[in-house]
Amino acid sequence: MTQSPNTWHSTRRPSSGLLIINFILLLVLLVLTIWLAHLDLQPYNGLLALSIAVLKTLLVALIFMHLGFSTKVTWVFALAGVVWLGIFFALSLTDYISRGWAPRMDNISPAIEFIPPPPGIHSHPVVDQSENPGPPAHGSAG
Amino acid sequence: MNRTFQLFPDAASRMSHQVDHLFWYLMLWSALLTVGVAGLILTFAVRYRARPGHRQGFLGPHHALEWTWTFATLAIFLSFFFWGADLYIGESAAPAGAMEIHVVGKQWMWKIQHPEGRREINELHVPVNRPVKLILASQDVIHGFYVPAFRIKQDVVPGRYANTWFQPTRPGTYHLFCSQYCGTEHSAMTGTVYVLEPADYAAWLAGMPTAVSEVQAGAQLFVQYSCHTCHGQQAPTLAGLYMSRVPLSDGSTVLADEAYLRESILYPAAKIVAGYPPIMPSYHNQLSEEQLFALIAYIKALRGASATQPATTPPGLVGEPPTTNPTGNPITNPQGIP
Amino acid sequence: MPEAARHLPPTLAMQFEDPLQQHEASTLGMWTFLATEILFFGGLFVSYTVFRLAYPETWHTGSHHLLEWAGATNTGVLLASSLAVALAVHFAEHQRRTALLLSLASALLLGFVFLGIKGIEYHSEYMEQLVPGINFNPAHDPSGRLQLFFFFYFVMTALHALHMLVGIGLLGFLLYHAGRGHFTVPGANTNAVEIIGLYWHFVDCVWIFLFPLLYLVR
Amino acid sequence: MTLLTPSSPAPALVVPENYLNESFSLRSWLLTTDHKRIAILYMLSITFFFALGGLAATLMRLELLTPHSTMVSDDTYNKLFTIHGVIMVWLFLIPSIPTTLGNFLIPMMIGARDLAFPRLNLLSWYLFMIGGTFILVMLLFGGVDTGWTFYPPLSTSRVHTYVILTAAGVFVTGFSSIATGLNFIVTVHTMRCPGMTWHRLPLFIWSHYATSIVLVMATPVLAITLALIAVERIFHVGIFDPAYGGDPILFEHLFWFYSHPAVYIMILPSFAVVSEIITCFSRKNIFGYAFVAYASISIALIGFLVWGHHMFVSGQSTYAGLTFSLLSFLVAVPSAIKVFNWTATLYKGSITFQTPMLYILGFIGLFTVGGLTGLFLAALPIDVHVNNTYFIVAHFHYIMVGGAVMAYLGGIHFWFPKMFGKLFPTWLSQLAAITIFLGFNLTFFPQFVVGYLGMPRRYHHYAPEFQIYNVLSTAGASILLVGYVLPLIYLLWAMRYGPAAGPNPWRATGLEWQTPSPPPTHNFEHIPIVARGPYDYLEEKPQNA
Repeated sequence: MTQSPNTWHSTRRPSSGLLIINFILLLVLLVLTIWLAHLDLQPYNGLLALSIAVLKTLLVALIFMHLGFSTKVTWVFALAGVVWLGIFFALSLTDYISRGWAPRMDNISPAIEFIPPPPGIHSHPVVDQSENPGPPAHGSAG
Repeated sequence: MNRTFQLFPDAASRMSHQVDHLFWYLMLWSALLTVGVAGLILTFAVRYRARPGHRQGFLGPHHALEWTWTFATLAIFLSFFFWGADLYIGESAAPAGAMEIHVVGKQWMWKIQHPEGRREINELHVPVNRPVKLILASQDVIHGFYVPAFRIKQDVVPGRYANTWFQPTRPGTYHLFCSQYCGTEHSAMTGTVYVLEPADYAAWLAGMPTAVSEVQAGAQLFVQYSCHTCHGQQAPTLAGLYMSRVPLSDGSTVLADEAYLRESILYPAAKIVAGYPPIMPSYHNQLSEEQLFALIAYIKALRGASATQPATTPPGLVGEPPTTNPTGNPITNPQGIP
Repeated sequence: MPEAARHLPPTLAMQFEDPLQQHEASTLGMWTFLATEILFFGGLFVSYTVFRLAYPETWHTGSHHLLEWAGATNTGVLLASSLAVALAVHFAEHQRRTALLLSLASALLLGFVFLGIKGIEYHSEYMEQLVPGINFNPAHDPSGRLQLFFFFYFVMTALHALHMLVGIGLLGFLLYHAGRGHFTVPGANTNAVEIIGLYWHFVDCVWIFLFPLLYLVR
Repeated sequence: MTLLTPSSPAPALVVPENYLNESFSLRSWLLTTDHKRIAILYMLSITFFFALGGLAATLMRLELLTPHSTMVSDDTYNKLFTIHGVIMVWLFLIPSIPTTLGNFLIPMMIGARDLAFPRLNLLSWYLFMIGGTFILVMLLFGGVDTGWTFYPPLSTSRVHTYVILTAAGVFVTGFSSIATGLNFIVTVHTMRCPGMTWHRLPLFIWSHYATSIVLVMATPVLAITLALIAVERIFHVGIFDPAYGGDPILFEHLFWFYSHPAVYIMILPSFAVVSEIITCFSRKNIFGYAFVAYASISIALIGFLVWGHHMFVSGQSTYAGLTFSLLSFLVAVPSAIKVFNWTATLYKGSITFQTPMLYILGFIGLFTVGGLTGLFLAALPIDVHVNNTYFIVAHFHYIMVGGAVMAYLGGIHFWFPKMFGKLFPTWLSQLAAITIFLGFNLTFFPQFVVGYLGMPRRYHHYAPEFQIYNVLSTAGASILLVGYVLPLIYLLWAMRYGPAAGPNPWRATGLEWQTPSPPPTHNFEHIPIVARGPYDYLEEKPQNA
């Protein structure tokens, strides 16, 4: 790290060597994330890919964007967007994730008289499962 | 209703009285605070008005006072929250045994289907003192089902079912409004709720002898759309499906509630039942919301049938066998509806 | 401070007292702008998450339709361009005009390479009839949900590409002034290089997230 | 604040050069980067839009005199309330205090020659005007009828009016907001004069800083949301309409993530004005400076956590409803703290009832009612009943009209002598302030009653038993209209014929009062040095006016 001869800022700056090392690290992480994506690590694939993305962003921010060499105020400004995004995620997903938990109107017997089904439902026996193996899940329907 | 002057709305459901109690509690505190603040401002304005010989004093920071009123307001506000939360949780689920009525909102009318088959538009007849659960769907945009006298309101969002319930306590006629702006004739999307004595309600129900019950209508659709040609054979049987846990091809299970049944009819490929080929076509854009309600009512009515043919039901499909009598029909009618 | 005046570089704006104040203002301004950008993309990321949680299988399928090599190459291209821009800031501050020009030009070039590869991808997806609202073929997925994945894919990458275009314009602006030596005379104001650099790195960071979220769904 | 370097020049007979008479060409106004001139440009623009939005409101109130359609058709009525909402929210309330008083005063209050980015400031006005022009063009073409909330699928798939044009207008205006907020944040951080520490900042600055946080963090989400609405309308594919597999409730989340904090964009600057005026006219230091200052910041922060209280009946999960309700009660606490502190500021003061003070006392009363009725809406079961009724309409008008507009008018009256160097007629302006207060209450208080009775908002036709309240409301609106026209007339008159104000007619303490009125182009001859906190009215010495 060198003291810049420029008079326009007072903070220290990363050296060109550090910039290049940072770039190589980023490339390594890129290769790593692609390699991991081709392994079956369910259910951790998504989590790993995102963690690497966070790591890469940190490297870019800290070194390329000089955040690691900046004042506390700059840190606050840089983090603000992330914190607000976190609020946005947390409270939106509070709704979506808890939708299924809502107290349900279970265990209610329908107040409806039973109507005998039309022919074709109970009169035909169900074909045994083993005789009718289905193809794997998400194919298109007929 | 039909009065020319009203200061406070009719309270005609169990919930309405509870909401009003909370309302008056908040009113009490609001009045105290407003009178307190306004009274202080007026007092100070008079007492400390600028006049010859009067000089202002200095008042430094007073942390004890600041923290006192901060935590006092917080405590009062939290009492509002907990009371409100308690009622809201109670409001969120209908009690067991509520009668179910299906409501479809569309621009710009409310279509109501009673399980016994009577249909009405912009009118809703219900018996007094019986909990009524509404399952609501919208055919186009977001509507809002609002009965001020019951203090209930529920947005009806297209693409999913909404629920609300009430227990009317006073016979009479009450307003039904659409509360969510839904286009040109939003303000004309209103109706009337008739709360009837049980005998009057029975008479009203019998008023249309030719009515086809919703389950029968569903059964007809079931044949008309050839659902019966697959279900029970190369597709899972539907008997006993409602409110069971269905194993899916990805290893998870899902509760077969109305939302699941609806999704499986419209988007069959979304959740594939374990062990079955995904051959069902999508009925998206082919069935109206009313037809969907009828089909689902029919599927729900099939719940006892699994007991009659245990051998043919794929293992695991009936996770939680519903309470039923062993013969499978007819299911006891717990509410004694004629 | 008032008497330090009258010997300032001509690029000091009227409202500032000294270069340090102007530098602080311009970097804080850019960081604030980047915070708004995070929220701007954030609306899409939140929506994306809601739908991905709802339809994980569809996302899996959709991801396999994308050209993984293209996404990976583009990530590398953007990282390299970020390095070039970071070096440009370094060279501007050390008043090395030729090196500054070279690094800015290579960043610009890499920006075009990125957009070129993106164009190839769009073309291939168009040929496969995967573009919602234009030519999406429902035969890909009768449930209609694959279309949602591609909706996100196109909206997010197009918005990112739009930011790239703006960035390329800004780099061109820097290149013009660097060519005239405006950043490399003694006492020159290099704030422009620095804050445009910040913007470019941010656009890079967005892609760093888009790549796994779109191309690497497993 | 007391200056170590006195900067007020001796009274002169000729009007000294100032930002108004420095040059007169149209070009010198349209290309100005002077924050004071930009503030005047903004003031003219938002006054025009306020009149336009007020016209729509007038027509609505006239139509609502009877329960049935008398003047306008359903479609026209729907367009009227949509236009009223769009214009009042984005073209008046959001920019109102920050872009006029904020723009004019922030640099002067912190002892700076201008904002940090003067050209960005001008760009912000141009963006605002471009967005406003989109809205005007939309009006000329025939309007839009989605409601200002743009809920899909109504807005994306059902209506056939100019949704995209309106969305584009709001989108562009949003970037104007972002530019203003960014400028204020950076200015407050970097442009404070020597000695102006954070705890010596006037509360005006604290509140505007808090406002700017909200502007900068919330507005981008609105931008992307409206862009998605436009894409969905154009390409018939998207993430909101269930017919395309979308989720309308997701739109509500995105929209209210912006639009609830936007409420604080409208009210926080009013707090800024109140703190300045109430201290000046009670000749007192503010009670609890730190509490008032940090209350602004906490409102800005907690304000982002409560948006779901607009969605209690939307179908969001019960648990999300409970969470948002709890957080909404929390955000009410700092607002209450502010009201208590202002009230305590009057204690032992020496109070005069000049026009700005009348507005501000009115503000405190109306804001208290508006804030307390907000608690009714945060209480879940009550909200279920009154959501989307006139109760809500009354509540937010108490906050926005009773709060924000009252404070805006109070602020305009307070700083008018500074901006134009002239005084306005006292008794006429006091009469106007009282007229507005009375007219406002008559207009909006009946709406609480009719709302709890169950009258839904956005209703063209309504049940006959609601009529009496609507008639009262319309009667109040006509009084309110008179109250709003009066200041327009006498302020315009005073701009030309009013007596000279002198640098500090109210004997106020802020740095802005230490310069001549109107201020010179670069505000200060020498950048001031500050040695004291704000509002030191006790130690005041007689000043030459």
